[in-house]
Amino acid sequence: MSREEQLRKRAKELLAKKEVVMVICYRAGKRPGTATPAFVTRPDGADSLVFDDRCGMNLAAYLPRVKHLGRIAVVAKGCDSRSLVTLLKEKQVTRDQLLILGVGCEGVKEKGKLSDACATCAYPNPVICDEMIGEKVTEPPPAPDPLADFEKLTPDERWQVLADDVSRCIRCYACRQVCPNCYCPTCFVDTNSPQWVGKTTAESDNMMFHLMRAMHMAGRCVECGSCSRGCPMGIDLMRFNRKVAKIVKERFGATAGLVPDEPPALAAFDPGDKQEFIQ
Amino acid sequence: MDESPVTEAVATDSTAGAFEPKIVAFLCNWCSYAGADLAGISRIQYPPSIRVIRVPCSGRVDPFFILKALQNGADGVLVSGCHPGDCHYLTGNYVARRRFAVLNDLLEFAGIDPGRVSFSWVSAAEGERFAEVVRDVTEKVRQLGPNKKLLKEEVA
Amino acid sequence: MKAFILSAEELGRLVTEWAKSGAVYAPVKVKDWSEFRRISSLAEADLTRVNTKLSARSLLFPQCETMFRFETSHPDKAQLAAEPVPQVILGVRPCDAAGIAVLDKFFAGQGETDTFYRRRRDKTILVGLACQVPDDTCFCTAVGGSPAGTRGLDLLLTDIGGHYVAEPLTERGEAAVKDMNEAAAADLAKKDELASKATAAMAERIDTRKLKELLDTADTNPVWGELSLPCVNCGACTFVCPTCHCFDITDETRKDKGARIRVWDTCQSCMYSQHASGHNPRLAPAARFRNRTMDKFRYTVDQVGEVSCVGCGRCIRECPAGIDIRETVERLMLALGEQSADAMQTADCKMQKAK
Amino acid sequence: MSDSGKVGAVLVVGGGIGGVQTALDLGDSGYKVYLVERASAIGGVMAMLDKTFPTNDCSMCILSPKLVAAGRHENIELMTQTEVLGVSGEPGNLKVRLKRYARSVDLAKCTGCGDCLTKCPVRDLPNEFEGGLSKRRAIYRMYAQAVPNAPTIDRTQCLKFTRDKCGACQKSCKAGAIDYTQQDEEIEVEVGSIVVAAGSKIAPTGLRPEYGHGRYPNVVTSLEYERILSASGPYSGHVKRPSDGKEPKRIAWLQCVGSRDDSVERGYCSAMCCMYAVKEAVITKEHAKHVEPAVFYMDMRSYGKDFDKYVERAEQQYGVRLVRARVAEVREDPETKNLVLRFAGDGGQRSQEFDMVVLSCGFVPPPELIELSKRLDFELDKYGFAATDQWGPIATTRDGVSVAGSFAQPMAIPEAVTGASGAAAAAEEVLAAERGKLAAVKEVPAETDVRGEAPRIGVFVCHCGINIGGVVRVPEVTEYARSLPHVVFAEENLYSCSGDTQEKIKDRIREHRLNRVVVASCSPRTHEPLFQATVTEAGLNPHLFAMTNIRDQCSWVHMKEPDKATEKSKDLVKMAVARALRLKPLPKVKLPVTKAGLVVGGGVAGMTSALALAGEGFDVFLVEQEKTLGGNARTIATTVEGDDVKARLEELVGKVTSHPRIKVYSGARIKAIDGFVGNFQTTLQREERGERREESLKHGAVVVATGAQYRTPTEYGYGQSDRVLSQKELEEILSGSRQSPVAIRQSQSIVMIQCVGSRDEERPYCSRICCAEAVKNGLKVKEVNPDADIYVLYRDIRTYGLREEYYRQARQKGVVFIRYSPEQKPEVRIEDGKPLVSVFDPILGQPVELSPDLLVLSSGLVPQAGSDELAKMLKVPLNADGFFLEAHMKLRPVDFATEGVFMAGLCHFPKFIDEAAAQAKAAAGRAATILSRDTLEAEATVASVNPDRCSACHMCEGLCAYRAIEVKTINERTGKQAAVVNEALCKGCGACAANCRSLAIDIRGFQAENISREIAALLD
Repeated sequence: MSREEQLRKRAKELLAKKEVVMVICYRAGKRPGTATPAFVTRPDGADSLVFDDRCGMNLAAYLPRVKHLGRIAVVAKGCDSRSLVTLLKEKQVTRDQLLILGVGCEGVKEKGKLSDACATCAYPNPVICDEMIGEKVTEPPPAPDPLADFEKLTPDERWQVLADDVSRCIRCYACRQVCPNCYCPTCFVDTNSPQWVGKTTAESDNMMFHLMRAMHMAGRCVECGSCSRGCPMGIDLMRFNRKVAKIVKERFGATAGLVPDEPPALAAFDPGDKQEFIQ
Repeated sequence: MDESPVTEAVATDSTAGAFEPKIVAFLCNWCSYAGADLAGISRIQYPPSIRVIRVPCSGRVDPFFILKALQNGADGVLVSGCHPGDCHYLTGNYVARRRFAVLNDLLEFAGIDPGRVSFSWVSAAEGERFAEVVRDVTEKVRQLGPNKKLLKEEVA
Repeated sequence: MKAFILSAEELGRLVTEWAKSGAVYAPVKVKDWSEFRRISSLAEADLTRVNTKLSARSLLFPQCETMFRFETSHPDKAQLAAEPVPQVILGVRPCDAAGIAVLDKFFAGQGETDTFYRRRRDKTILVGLACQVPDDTCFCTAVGGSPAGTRGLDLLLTDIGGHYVAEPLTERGEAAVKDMNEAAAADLAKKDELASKATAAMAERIDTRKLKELLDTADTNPVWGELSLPCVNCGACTFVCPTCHCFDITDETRKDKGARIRVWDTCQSCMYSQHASGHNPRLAPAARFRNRTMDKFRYTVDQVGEVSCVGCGRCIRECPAGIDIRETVERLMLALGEQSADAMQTADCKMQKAK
Repeated sequence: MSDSGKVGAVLVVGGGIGGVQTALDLGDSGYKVYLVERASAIGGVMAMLDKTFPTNDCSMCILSPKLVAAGRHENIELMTQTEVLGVSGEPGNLKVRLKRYARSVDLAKCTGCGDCLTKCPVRDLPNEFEGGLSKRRAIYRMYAQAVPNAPTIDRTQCLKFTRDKCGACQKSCKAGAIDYTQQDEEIEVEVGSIVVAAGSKIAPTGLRPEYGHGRYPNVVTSLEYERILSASGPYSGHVKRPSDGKEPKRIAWLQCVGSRDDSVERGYCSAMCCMYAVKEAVITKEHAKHVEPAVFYMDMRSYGKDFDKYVERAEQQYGVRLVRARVAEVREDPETKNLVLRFAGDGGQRSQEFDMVVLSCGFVPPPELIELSKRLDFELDKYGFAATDQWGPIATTRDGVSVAGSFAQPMAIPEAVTGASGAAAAAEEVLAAERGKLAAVKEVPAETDVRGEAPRIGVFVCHCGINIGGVVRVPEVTEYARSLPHVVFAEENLYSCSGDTQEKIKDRIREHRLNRVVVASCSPRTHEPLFQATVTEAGLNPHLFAMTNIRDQCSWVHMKEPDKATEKSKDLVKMAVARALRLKPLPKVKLPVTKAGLVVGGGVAGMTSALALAGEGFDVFLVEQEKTLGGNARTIATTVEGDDVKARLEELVGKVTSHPRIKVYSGARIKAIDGFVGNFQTTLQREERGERREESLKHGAVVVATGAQYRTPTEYGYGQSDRVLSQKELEEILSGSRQSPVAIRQSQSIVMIQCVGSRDEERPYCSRICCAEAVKNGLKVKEVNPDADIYVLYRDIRTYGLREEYYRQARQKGVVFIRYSPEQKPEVRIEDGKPLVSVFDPILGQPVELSPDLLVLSSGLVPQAGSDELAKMLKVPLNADGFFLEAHMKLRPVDFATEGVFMAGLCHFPKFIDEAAAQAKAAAGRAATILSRDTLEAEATVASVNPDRCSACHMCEGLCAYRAIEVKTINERTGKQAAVVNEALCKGCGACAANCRSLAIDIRGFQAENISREIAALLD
């Protein structure tokens, strides 16, 4: 039985036996080569489910919206599962609300090309799941640091590259909406008194938004790449988030979304944390 | 300690004309602010570059405070708290240190010149050290010149 | 009006000429897409791609625009933002031009007009470029448009291979090309042939009239819950849409200076419909999803007499969740048509998630 | 005086950390306190220290808030430059005669500006506070952060008094505070109780003249060296040697100067010198990396919590060299002023050269206390320390006079603070009925409601004599303030803090209907409470006040740049006005208090705590998991000092069980503890007639006294032979409650091994009591059987404090002590059921074989089982070793960070009965500061949550050191969750707020909005 068949069969079973109220997976999009998240609640709906290299959207993002319905089965590749771990850590879902159907992932393709995020993925297999659908994929060898070239630039060059990139930002906040980590009732960009981030697309305001968003991702971002893929303006948003993930790993030895019981890196400390940057 | 004499102020502002940076300093109430007080009591002279905002603890300093200062035109920002282990609130500075570490590295990554935003630990007994930190931070910022990055020059 | 024929060089000279007296915008290649950028010569433009990232709307109704400036100590002495410079937008696809025609109805039509839009619009010459190979997201023909549509344009160019057929549609358009050679019949025939080929490449059909009828009574239909599930309310669709035109107004003050600014807003944001009282009629994601669909195919029909989807396909291209408005319409027609009784339990519009 | 004939006031003698803590505890519990200090400022020895072990806390940083709190406490009257002349009356009603020496400075007028300090022409007097390493003048302030902050005049040196000329200080004082006419005066106060916290002094170096202190400039005492290390000391924290100001490379610390030395009648161990020497060596390394420190010691007595780890770090990480040798002599090279040490080391007599030598002086009772003890009529021990009872090392031989701190015996800061809180408890027991009778009651006018009013800001700019006005152009700053938006009034004052200006400020508030007040003057750390009180008296909420510091941050540090200082002052005023604009009146949150305490654990500590609490007049629930009370003490026959533990324990149990206020729950288990300070609710579970029953108790405070467990050894053949015993089993044999495999009388030889399962990788801590236990049992055996050979195999003998005496006795009686190193542990074989011990003797330089009749293992103490569950229920932490972790190692030794929860006894760390009892009383004293109140007033500047914005991500919970924020379901119907701040616990540090992504948390008084406006104002 192919993985897709297993997936459909299992989804059908779970719904028929009412073990879950919904299965979140993907189905083929109208356009060739695309897939869209599918939310199946009846056994016969399971026949349309697919999982392959078109299935990029991080399904963990949907859980806070549907968790009140009952127990949800969610198909999770490596990054989705890590986002689920982050949500579990932050108690946005409870483990018993979830039935995680793990799938190994060989990378998501965008316009026939391996997505940037997937090119450096270190966790293609789910780090947490209730059952695997199909086999795990082979863990890839460690990828070269995608930030290496950028970090070699001078400070002025780096600023310029980032400023040029974020200058396209239209502040649509698609990056935020697709991100499973972003579930604040009111985003910091929408608050006033004080209004920390100006609403204009001036370089300063755009940069402020992206830097602060990166700060909020520290210790939480699992580098799924949803933000970059979701950005209608093609901004390399992952660059910020990869950086904070790298900082957190190098400084605190922490990788987001691996251990549900560990507090997020910025909700903890170690008296021995490096402090060479402090006078 | 003999408190050094108050010499009559002479109207010769030493660095008149040179670029005098404006540096926003967030000082924790219990150590660094007290250290600044001690520098004052001891009449230790340092450049008139900093403007202090008193916070209960370095743990209170939200990255927004720092970025907002740069955005509004500060040439530099200094955040100073108690030495590790000295925190009046037990662990506030440890918590802050992680946040500052991430911010520090992220700002450097983004090309904000190192030295624009500084962090230090200054205790209530370190008046001279406080002055030294201010001198050092001021000099670094002076070298860098006025801040342009992240600055929101004027309204749209 | 008469049609003309332009060589690429002649078009180039026109661009140079236009650039002397104003700004010329044209699609420019950026990474693997194109965006409208100011150019000084035709060589900078890339006229091969179907649609730019953002539609030409951003040149008439910018993402962020200062309306007027003031001094905080003298708030009564406001200064209107400076007059815009004349601009030529070159390479506007017919769908985008149709979108501007819709915008015109809102901002520069009958009754109240929008000063800032109108000032720009009055000084803008829209030079269109007919489509020949539609993208797989294109469906202008399904909503009453055409790959060679002329609506909203001052001038339409059709690339017939090395030469452009230029059809003036307004006096401003005619003035721009009146010194060129008149197009030959063969040129015109070639142009027509290309147009019908492009039209034929798009099979999508939407019965907008029927859709409107169905939508008129579909406010509380549970189908919205089902359709909206994949939508994360990111609003990318509204930002790239040529006809969306909602904005938010904010004051910025620094030192003694202030400015009133307007920025694009989106009905997909939960803040959009937040009342001062705290009440939010469209807090539910499904309600926000419904609003956009309703807006395109029902509300604007009531307001200005036409659907406000021009089939440019940008929302399909940019939706992170892969939602395809064509499919949404299909499924709506089906569901509303059938009035499917066994609506899913999950299709409850009250699903709570605000963001 | 009241009906009971007692006086609700206490005299505390001594303004060191001990006296200050006693005064604060008593003041907080509603007693009037007279805090008498001979010096011109409080602070004592701790104020002179640079850092404190084992946390390397900055001493001044942690002490100063306590001094300031004592200085401004409404119930504490500071009486500096005052001494006790005599006392009469009965406990509960004492009349104390005091002599107050003239300061020559009027404390009511002095603003502490310091103008006078620089004008005095007598400038070459040795500064005693700095160990004579710097100079002071005839008018001087003891130290920069002194409380009270006023200077004093040294009349023996002042020209006005010696030659009747000069008067420079008086001329310089714009406040008119210098008063040469002040006279010494005798005063009498009525109190119910006296606490003597007179502290101790470092041993005079004259005890060891061969070390050359006083002759050789580069030989300094440890206290002088503290000042050298201190950033505010004579060398600004640069490590320099006095002879030439050069940085020394080699520094030696010589231990036991004036300690453990019978030849100078200082037979006791001073208990803290090992640790402070290692600390000084570590801090030296932090100051100057290339210094090579060496500590010459006899036994490394790092017996306290986390001390061994500290010493190990010093050796491993900092490269501090520890040399086990007693130095015989120090000689100076007259050329280089270097010092040559002669000592016996490995391989005989050796000598080594150093650049500097620090004498780790022990501690002696202040000699003047002999006089004080006579005046107060209590006895001293043979060394001159106050004689106290072993089980309550607090009561002196005179009723109504207690002792706190190192005046009872040498002790480190935490023990002193513990004793201080214990002494407070003791005083409260006597005066329970008088609580609150003499406490200050302040009348404040009703608060004006300013909500909805447009801001009307008043700005007061201070000249501070010439301290500000001499540099900053104050009129210009005032004029500028007037021009700022919403400022309706601005004026300048000579001294904003003087009494008449306070009145003026109140008038201005009323005249101009000010609803926000800004004062631009000195430090809010010292003066904010004063101005807040002033605006309160004018009917404004104290939080409608903003202060900015244009003196310490402006005129004093930019003295040569008046233009820039003036510009900066304007900026600072502008920022303060911007902050003031959005200040909100903050409500006082009052929470009721259940006036009962829960004591968990019915051992000596628990029972002592329960009795003290009950004596203070509170109901007590005492919960013990065993069926009987007594805990570990039940297995102890006597203490090393010879106290009959059994009898004392019986007496204690009798008192507890018969006390009307104490309800004992034995055989009970705690199932849950809910609530918070003042309002706890505990669910108990216990078996009663075979039935499991639950009971719910309400109380306002908790004392954790769950004890520890003797560790059962697993090594050295234990369990393989009945002749291998634990030290506890030997004790049982000696007391007759256990049968010995070999009668002690017949035993020819007994071997004891120390540090069994202690100070190793698994348990890297010292169990503290085992050395004294071995000494005690060794002496007991010798009593029964003087011919028995007793060998104690040890690593360091840690009979600290007065217990050193018994170590000496044991040696005198022939107990043989053989040192072993952890690399060469003793080896034990069991042959024919008998143990054979082999150990390398470092003195003989060869292994020694022993075949004892009994092998006794000192296997230490381990944390009580179930500590982690209790810790979770109480939301308090355990340390890495599994003992409960106090809020602060030095200054809050019996408190938890979680308010309302305290600890005592072995659950904190292994300790002796007297120490446990002292801690138990301290815990009761600390708990009284809560239980004595009808309501608790929560801090106004706490975190507040906007529940609509909260995403319930739980991040804040982990960041809060006080466990004051918790995500809860706030709407049962919708299931909406949000963080909720417990205002009784929150301290307002802001760690949660700054980390709140959703911007749901803000800190009252330090609102993000205000800070944002401050930033914007500056840069606009």
